[in-house]
Amino acid sequence: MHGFSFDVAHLLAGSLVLVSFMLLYQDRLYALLNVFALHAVVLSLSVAWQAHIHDAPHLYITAAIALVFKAIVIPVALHRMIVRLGIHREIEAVGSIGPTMLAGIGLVGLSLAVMLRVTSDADLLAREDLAFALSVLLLGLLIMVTRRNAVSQVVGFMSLENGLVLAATGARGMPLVVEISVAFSVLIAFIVIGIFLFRIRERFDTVDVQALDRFRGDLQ
Amino acid sequence: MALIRDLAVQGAQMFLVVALAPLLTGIGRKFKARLLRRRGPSIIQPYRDLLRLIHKETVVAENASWLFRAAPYLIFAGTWVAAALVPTFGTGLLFSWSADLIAIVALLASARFFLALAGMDIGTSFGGIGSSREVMIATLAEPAMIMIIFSLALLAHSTQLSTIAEFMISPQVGLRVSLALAVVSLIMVGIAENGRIPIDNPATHLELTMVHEAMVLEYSGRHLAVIELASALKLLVYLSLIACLFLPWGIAPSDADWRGYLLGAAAYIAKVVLASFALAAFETAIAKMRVFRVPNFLGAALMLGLLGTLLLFVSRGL
Amino acid sequence: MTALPTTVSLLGVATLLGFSLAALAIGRLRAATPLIYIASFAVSLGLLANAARALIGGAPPEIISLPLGLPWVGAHFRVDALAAFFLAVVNLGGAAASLYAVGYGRHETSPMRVLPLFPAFLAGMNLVVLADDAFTFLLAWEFMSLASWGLVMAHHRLPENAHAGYIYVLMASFGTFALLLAFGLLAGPDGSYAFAAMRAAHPAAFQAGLVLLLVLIGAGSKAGLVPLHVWLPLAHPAAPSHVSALMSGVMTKVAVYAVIRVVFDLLGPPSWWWGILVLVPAAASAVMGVLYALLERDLKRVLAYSTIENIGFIFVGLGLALAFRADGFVAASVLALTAALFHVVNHSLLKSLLFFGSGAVASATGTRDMENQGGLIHRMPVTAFAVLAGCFGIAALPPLNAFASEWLTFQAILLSPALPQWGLKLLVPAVGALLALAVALAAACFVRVFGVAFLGRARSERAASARETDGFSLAAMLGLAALCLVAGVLPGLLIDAISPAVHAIAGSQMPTQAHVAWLSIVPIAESRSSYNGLLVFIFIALSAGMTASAIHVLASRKTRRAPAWDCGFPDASPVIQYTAGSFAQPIRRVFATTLFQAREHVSMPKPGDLRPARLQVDVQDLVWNWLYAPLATAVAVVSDRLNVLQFLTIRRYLSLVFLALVTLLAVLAIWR
Amino acid sequence: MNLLLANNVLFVLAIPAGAIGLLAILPGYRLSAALNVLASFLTLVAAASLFIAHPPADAYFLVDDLNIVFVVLSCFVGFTTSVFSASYIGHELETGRLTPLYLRFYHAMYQMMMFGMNLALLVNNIGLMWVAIELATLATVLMVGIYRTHEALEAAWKYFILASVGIAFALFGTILVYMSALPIVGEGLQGMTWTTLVARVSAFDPALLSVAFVFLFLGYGTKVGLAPLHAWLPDAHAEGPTPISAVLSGLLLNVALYAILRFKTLMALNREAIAPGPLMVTMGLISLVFAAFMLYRRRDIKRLFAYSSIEHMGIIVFAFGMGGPLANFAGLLQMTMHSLTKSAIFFTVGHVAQVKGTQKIAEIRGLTETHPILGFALIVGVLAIAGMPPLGIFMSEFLVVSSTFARQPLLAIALVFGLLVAFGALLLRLQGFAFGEPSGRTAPVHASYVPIFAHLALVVGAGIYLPPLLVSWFHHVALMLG
Repeated sequence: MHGFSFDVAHLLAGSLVLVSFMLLYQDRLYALLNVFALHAVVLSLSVAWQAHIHDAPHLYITAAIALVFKAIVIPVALHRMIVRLGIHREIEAVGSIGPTMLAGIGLVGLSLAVMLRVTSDADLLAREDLAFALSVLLLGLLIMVTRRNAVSQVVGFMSLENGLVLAATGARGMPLVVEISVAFSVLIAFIVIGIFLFRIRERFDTVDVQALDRFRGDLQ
Repeated sequence: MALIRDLAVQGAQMFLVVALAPLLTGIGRKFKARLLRRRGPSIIQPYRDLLRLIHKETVVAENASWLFRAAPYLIFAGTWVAAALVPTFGTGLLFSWSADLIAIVALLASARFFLALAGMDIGTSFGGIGSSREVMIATLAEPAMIMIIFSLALLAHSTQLSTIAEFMISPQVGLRVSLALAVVSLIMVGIAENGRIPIDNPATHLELTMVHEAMVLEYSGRHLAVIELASALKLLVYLSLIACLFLPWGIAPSDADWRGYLLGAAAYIAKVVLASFALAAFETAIAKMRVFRVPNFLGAALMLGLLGTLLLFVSRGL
Repeated sequence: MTALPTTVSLLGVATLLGFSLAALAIGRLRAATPLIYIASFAVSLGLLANAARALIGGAPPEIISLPLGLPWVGAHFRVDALAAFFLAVVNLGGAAASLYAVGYGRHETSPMRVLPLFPAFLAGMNLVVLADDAFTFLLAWEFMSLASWGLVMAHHRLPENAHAGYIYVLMASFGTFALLLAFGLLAGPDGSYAFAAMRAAHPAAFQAGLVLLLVLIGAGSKAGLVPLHVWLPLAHPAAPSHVSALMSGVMTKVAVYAVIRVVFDLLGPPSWWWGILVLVPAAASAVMGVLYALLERDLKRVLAYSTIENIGFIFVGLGLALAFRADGFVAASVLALTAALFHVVNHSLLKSLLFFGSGAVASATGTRDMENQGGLIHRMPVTAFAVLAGCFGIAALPPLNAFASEWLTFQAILLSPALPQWGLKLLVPAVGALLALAVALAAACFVRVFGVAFLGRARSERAASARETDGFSLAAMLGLAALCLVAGVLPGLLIDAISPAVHAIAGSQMPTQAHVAWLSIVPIAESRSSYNGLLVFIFIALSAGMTASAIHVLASRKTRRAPAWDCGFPDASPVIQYTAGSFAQPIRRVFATTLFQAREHVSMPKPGDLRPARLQVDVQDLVWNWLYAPLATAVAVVSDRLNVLQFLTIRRYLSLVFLALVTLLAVLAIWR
Repeated sequence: MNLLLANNVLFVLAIPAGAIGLLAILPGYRLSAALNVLASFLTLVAAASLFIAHPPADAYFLVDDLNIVFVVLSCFVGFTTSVFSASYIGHELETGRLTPLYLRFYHAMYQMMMFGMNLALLVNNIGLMWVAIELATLATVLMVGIYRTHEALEAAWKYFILASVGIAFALFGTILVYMSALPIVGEGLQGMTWTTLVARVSAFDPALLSVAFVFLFLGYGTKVGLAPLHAWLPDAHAEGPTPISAVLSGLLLNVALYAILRFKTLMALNREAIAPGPLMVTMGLISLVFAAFMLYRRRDIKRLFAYSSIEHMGIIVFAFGMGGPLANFAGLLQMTMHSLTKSAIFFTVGHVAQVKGTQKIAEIRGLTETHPILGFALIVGVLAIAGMPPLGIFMSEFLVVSSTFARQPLLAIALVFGLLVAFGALLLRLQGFAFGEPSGRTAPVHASYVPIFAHLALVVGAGIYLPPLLVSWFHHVALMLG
C-alpha cells in the first residue's frame, strides 16, 4: 500500500514537471492557457492525493482552490482579457524553443542534483516531492524570464507558485498551508487585475502604451 | 698669545683678499692683452677705476627702492665674509670653523640672491634678462659645487676648509680619480660663477650676450665700485679655493711661525698669478657660447661632480 | 600642584571647540571676527607655552583616557616629547595665524563660513598630535581634513574652489583609508587599537613594510609627497590666506608627525630598504615641487608648490634616519632625524610668513597673479621687508634658519657612505645631488617671486594704488621673521630643544650644542664640520656696515635721481619688464622640456597683419595625465557601463534574479 | 503597571493594529496625522518598555537582545518619520498631489506597515514572520504607487512583481526549513518555532538547510536590496512619498536583514551546512561596488540616496558575513546609524524637493546660500553617510575595514575601493547641492526640523560616545550572531 501510494504521488509530481515542460514548449497563448489549466488540475490531483495519504483533510481545500481558481477562473479571465485587450496571439520568446528546453532540462538536473544530497532519513516521498517542486519552480521562473508578453509571464509565475504549493503540501503537517495558498491566489489575482487595470499589452515593463518609451527609472 | 696670532692672521687674511682682488683682475687683463698682442692697461688700472667710481656722483633710477641701494653692500659683505674664511696663505684662520665649505658656497649664493634682486628692482628688461640668466646658471652651478664638496668631504671626513686643506697636504691623500674629476668640475663651476668666457664676457657691452653686466647695468658711482670689487673678490675666492684645495703646497699650517706665513703668502700669490694666467690663456683660446648651451657645459660639471662622489661612495664600501 | 601637559592641552582643545560653537552663535556680528581670532590667539599661545614646558621639562608622559570613541578602547591622549614638539609647532603656527587674522579677517566676505571652522581646525590639528590610539587619531585626522575642507570651500561660488575642495576631500579620505588599513594591520584581528598595544606587538617584516607603505601613502598624501601632491596646490591657495598658512605650514607637519609616530615609534626595528621607500618619493618631491613652483604665476600656488619641495626635504631626513637606524648608526640616524624636525620648525615659520605676505598682497592688489603685481616694495614697504626675509630664508641662505636645517641634512648625507647596502650607496649621493638642485632652484624661484611681485614697476592699476596692510598682519609677519632670524643665528638652542623629542623615539640624541664655544653647532665632531650662524650674521653685518661707512666717509655722497638708463632705451611702459613667465624661461627650457613637456609656440603675424605676435607656452602635468586622469576616466567608463542596469525591463531584472538563484544552486551542487 | 509591562509585546502590535482601523475611518488629515504621530509614539513607548521587562519566549512571541534592538530602532524611526510626514503631507495636499481620501489611506497603510514590521520582528515563528514581512511589503507597494503618476505606478509595479518573486523564494525556503526540521522536531507548529529550531538545528539535514538558506537569502535579500536583486529599490524610493522613502531605507530593509540574520544564526549552529558567511560577503561586496558606481550617473536626488542605501546594505551584509565580535558589532552599529542618517537625509531631501519644486540633482544648487539650515543639515547627513567622523558610521566603517584587513587583506582592499568610489560620488553631488551659485526657488521652508536634528544629533553623539548600555547590548548580540 505504502509503496503504491508513494508511486502515485511520485507519478503526479513527475507529471507536474512534465506539464511545466509543456508550458515551456507552447508558442500560442490560448494553448498556453489550456496547458496551464492542465497544470493546475494535475497539481490539485497531487495535493488531493497527499491529503488522502496523510489524511490531512484541510489539504482538500487547497486542492479545491487549485482546481477552481487556477484551473478555471484564472484561465478564463486571461482568455477574456486577451480578447478584450486585443493582445496578439503568439508568444514572442527570447531565443528559440530548443535552447530553452535544454535549459529547462538543465534546471531539472540541477534541482535533482541539489535535492538528492538530502540524506534519506527525511522521508523519501518528501524528498522526491521537493526535487520535483524545485524543478517546477525553476521552470516557472524560466518561463517568466524567456517570455516577452505579460500573460505568459503571469502563467509562468503561477506555475512557479504551483511548485510552491506542491512543496508545501508535500511537507507533512505543515501549518498555514491553506492560508498560504489562499494568500497566493490573492496575490495572483492582484497581478491579473493589475495587468487588466494598467492595460499592459505586450510586456510588464510599462504601465501604459504612451509611457512605453518615456519612463525607464532615471531618464529625467 | 696664540689667540692674538690667530686674530692677526684672520685680520691679515681679510684685508689681504680685499687688497689683492683688483690686482688679480688687473693681472688677468694684462695677461689677456698680451696674449692678444696688445699692451693693455697697467695692472693697477682696476684700483684707479674703483677710485674714480668712488668719487663720481651716483645716479639712481627714479623708481629704485631701498633694496637697490642696500644691495651692493650686502653683496660685497657676503662675498667678503666668504673670502675671509677661505684659507689663502695659512690654514690657521681663527674663524674658519664658523662656516664650512657648504656655508661658504651658501654665502656666495646669498650674495647672488641680492645681485639678482637688484637686477630686477628697476624694472628694466635688461635687468630681468641678467637676473633670470644668472639664476639659471646658478641652479646648475650650485649642485655641481655641492657635489665637489661631497667628494672632498668624503675623502677628508670633513667639510671644514682648513681641515680639508691640511688633509690635502698630508701624504695619505694619494692620487684619486674623484679628485681629478672634482678639480675639473670646480674649474668649470668657477668659470661659470664668475661669468668668464665662455659663459659670459665681463668686457662685453653687447646687451643680449651679457649676464652679470646686465644686472648691474643701472649701477653707477660708489655702488658700482662696491659691486665691481665684490665680483673681483668672488673671482679671488674661487681661485683661492682651487689653490687651497688642489694645490695646497706651501700653505702655512695652523701652528706655523712667521716664516711659514711669509712662505705661504709668497706661494699663494704665485698660485694666484699662475691661475690668472691660465684663466687668461683659456679665455683667449675659447669663444663665448650661446646662453642655452651653458646648461650643457654646467650639466657636464654636475655630472663630473656626481661621478666623483659616486666613485667615493662605492669605493668606501670596498 | 601644576596641571599636567596632556590635561592642559585637552582643556585648550575643548576651549577652541567652544569658540567654534560660539562663532556659530555670534558670527554675524562685526565684532565677532576680532573677538574669535584674539581668543584663539590667546589659547594657542597658552597651548604653545604648555607644549614648550612639556618638551623642555621632560616629565614622564601623562596618559589620559576618556570614555569616548571606541567603547572598549576609549579615547587615549598622551603628550610625550615628540608630541610636545609637534604641539609647539602647531600652536606656534596657530597663534601666528590667529594674530594675522585679527587684521586680515576684516577682508573676509563670508565670515560665517570661516569663523566657526578656524578654531575647529586648530583643535583638530592639536587632537591628532594628542591622540594615543588609532581610532582617536583617525577621528581627529579626518576632523582636521573636514574642517580644512570647509575652509577651502569658504568661497564656494568660484568653480575652481569647488574643484579644489572636491579633489582635496577625495585625496584626504583616500589617505585616511590608507592609514586605516595601516592601523588595522598594526592592531591585528582582535583590534588592539591603543598605541601602547601596537608598540608592544612587533609585526613581521613584510607586514611592517606594508604598514610603512600605507602610512607613506596615507600621511604622504596629506603632506603632499609626489605623486600624491595634486590636491595641495589646488586646495592650499583656495582657502583664506591665514588658513592657507595653517594648511601649508602646520597641517603638512601634522602629516609628518603621523609618519614619525607610526614608523619610528609604533613599527619597531626598520629594515634597510625602508630608507629607499622613503627617499625616492622624497627626493622627487623636492625637485618636482620647486620646478612646479617655478612654472607657476599664481603667488599662493607658488608657495604651495614650494611646500611640496620642503616636505621633500623633511622626508629625505626621515628616510636617512630610517636607513641609518636599520644599520645601527645611531648617531647618524639621530642627526638626520634632528635635521628633519629642525626643518619642520623652519618651514612652518617661513611658509606661514610667506602666506601671510601673499594674503596681504592679494587683498591689497585684488589678485594672486604675480603678473599683475610688481613695485609693491614702494607701496607696502614693511610687508615687502617681511616677505623678503621669508624669501631669503626659504631659499636656504645663511644666516637664516632654513639654511641651518638643510646644512644638517647635508651633513647627514655625508655620513651615509658608511651604509653597507649598495642600493643606498648609489641612491643617497643621487638624492644629495637632487637636494642641491632643489636648493638652487628654490633660490631662483624666490628671486622670481620677490623680483616680480615686489620689485620693478607696478604691473596693474590696483598694484600701483596698493596700500600697506594693517598692524596685526604686520605684527604677525615681523614676529615670524624675527623668529626665523633667531632660529637661524642660534641653531644650537633649537637643536637642544628638539633633542628630547628625538630622544623620545630614537632613544638617543645629538650632542648638546649649548656648551659648544661661540654658540656654534657641531653635529658630529669639531674637526668634521661646524657652523655658526651667529658669527656669520655678525660678520656680514659688520663688514656690510664697515664698507658702507667707509664708502660714505671716502666717497662722494652726491646722488642724483634720474630715469632708468636701460642702455639708453626710453622709459617704456611697465609691460616691457621681465614677467614671471619670461624670468622662468631659461629654467623652463632647461628642466621642464622633458619633465613637464613644456612647449613654446610662436605665432608671428605676416607683414601687414595687425594681429600681435604671440608666444604661447603650454606645460603638461605628467603626474596628473598619467596617474589621475586615467583613474577618472576609468570610473566614468565603468559607471557609464553599469548605468545601463538602471534602465532594464522587468523581465531582464527577473533574469538577473534567476541567474543569481541558478548560480547559488550550482554552487550548492558542486559544494562538497 | 506590571500588567502593562507584562504584555507590552502585545501593545507593540496592538497599538498600530488599532490605529489602522481608526485612521481608515477618520476624516481630516490634520487629525489623522496627529493620530498617526500619537500611535507611533505610543508604539515607541511600548517598544522601549521591552528594555525594562519582556516576557519569556512562548510559542508565538520571541523577545531577545537581537530583536529588541531592531524593534526599538524601527519604532523610533517610525515615530520621527510620522512627525516628519505630518509636516510634509500637508504641503502635498496643497500642491494637490494627494487628495484627502488618499491621505486617509496613506495613514492607514503607514500603521499597517508598522504593524507588519513589528510583527515580523517579534514573532517566534518563521511562517508568521514570512507573512508579516509580506504584509509590510505589500503595504509599502501600495504607498509607493500612491501618487498615481506613470512613474509612481511604474515603480510600484516593478516593486510588486520583483517582490512577489522574492516572496515566493522566501516561502520555498521556509518550507524547506520546515522539511529539514520535520524528521527531528516532528509535525506541526513546533517545526516552525524559532526557539525549537535553534535548539535542535544541529541535527537537521545540512543539504536541505543549505538549499533553504539559498532561497531565504535570495528571497529576503530582494527586500534588503542586494544587487542584483535590487532593481525595485531605487525607483520605489524615488517615486513614493518621501516619508515612505525614509521608512523603506530606515526600516523595511532592516527587517528583511533581520530575517537573514536569524537564518544565518540558524545556519551557523549546524556544522555541516554551507557556511553563510562567504555568500553574504560576496553579495555584500557586489552590492557595495555596484551601487558605488551607480551613484555617479544619478540625476534624481532621491534615487541617488536610494543607491547609497544599497551600498550601505552591502557593507552591513558584508560585515555580518565576516562575522566575529568586531565585525558583527560594526554591522549592528552601521545598521543603526544608517537607519538614522538615511532617514534624516530623506527628511531633508523631502523639504528640499518641496521648496525647490524638483528632484533633479542638476537643478538643486547653492542650498547653503538659499536655505542654510537645510543645506548644512544635508552636508552633515551626507558626510555622515559617507563615513566621515565624528559621525557614527565612521566608527562602524573603521571597525569593519580594520578588522577585515587583519583577517582578509584582499577583501578589505575591495571594500575600501568600493567605499572610496562611493565617497567620491556622494561628495561630488553634495558639493553640487550645497555650494555654488544658488539656483531654483528661494521660497522659505515651513518644515519641522525636529526629526532631522534629532537623528543627526544621535548620529553625531554616537560617533563620539556610545552609552555603555548600548555597547553591552550590541556585544551580546554580536556574540549571539557568532
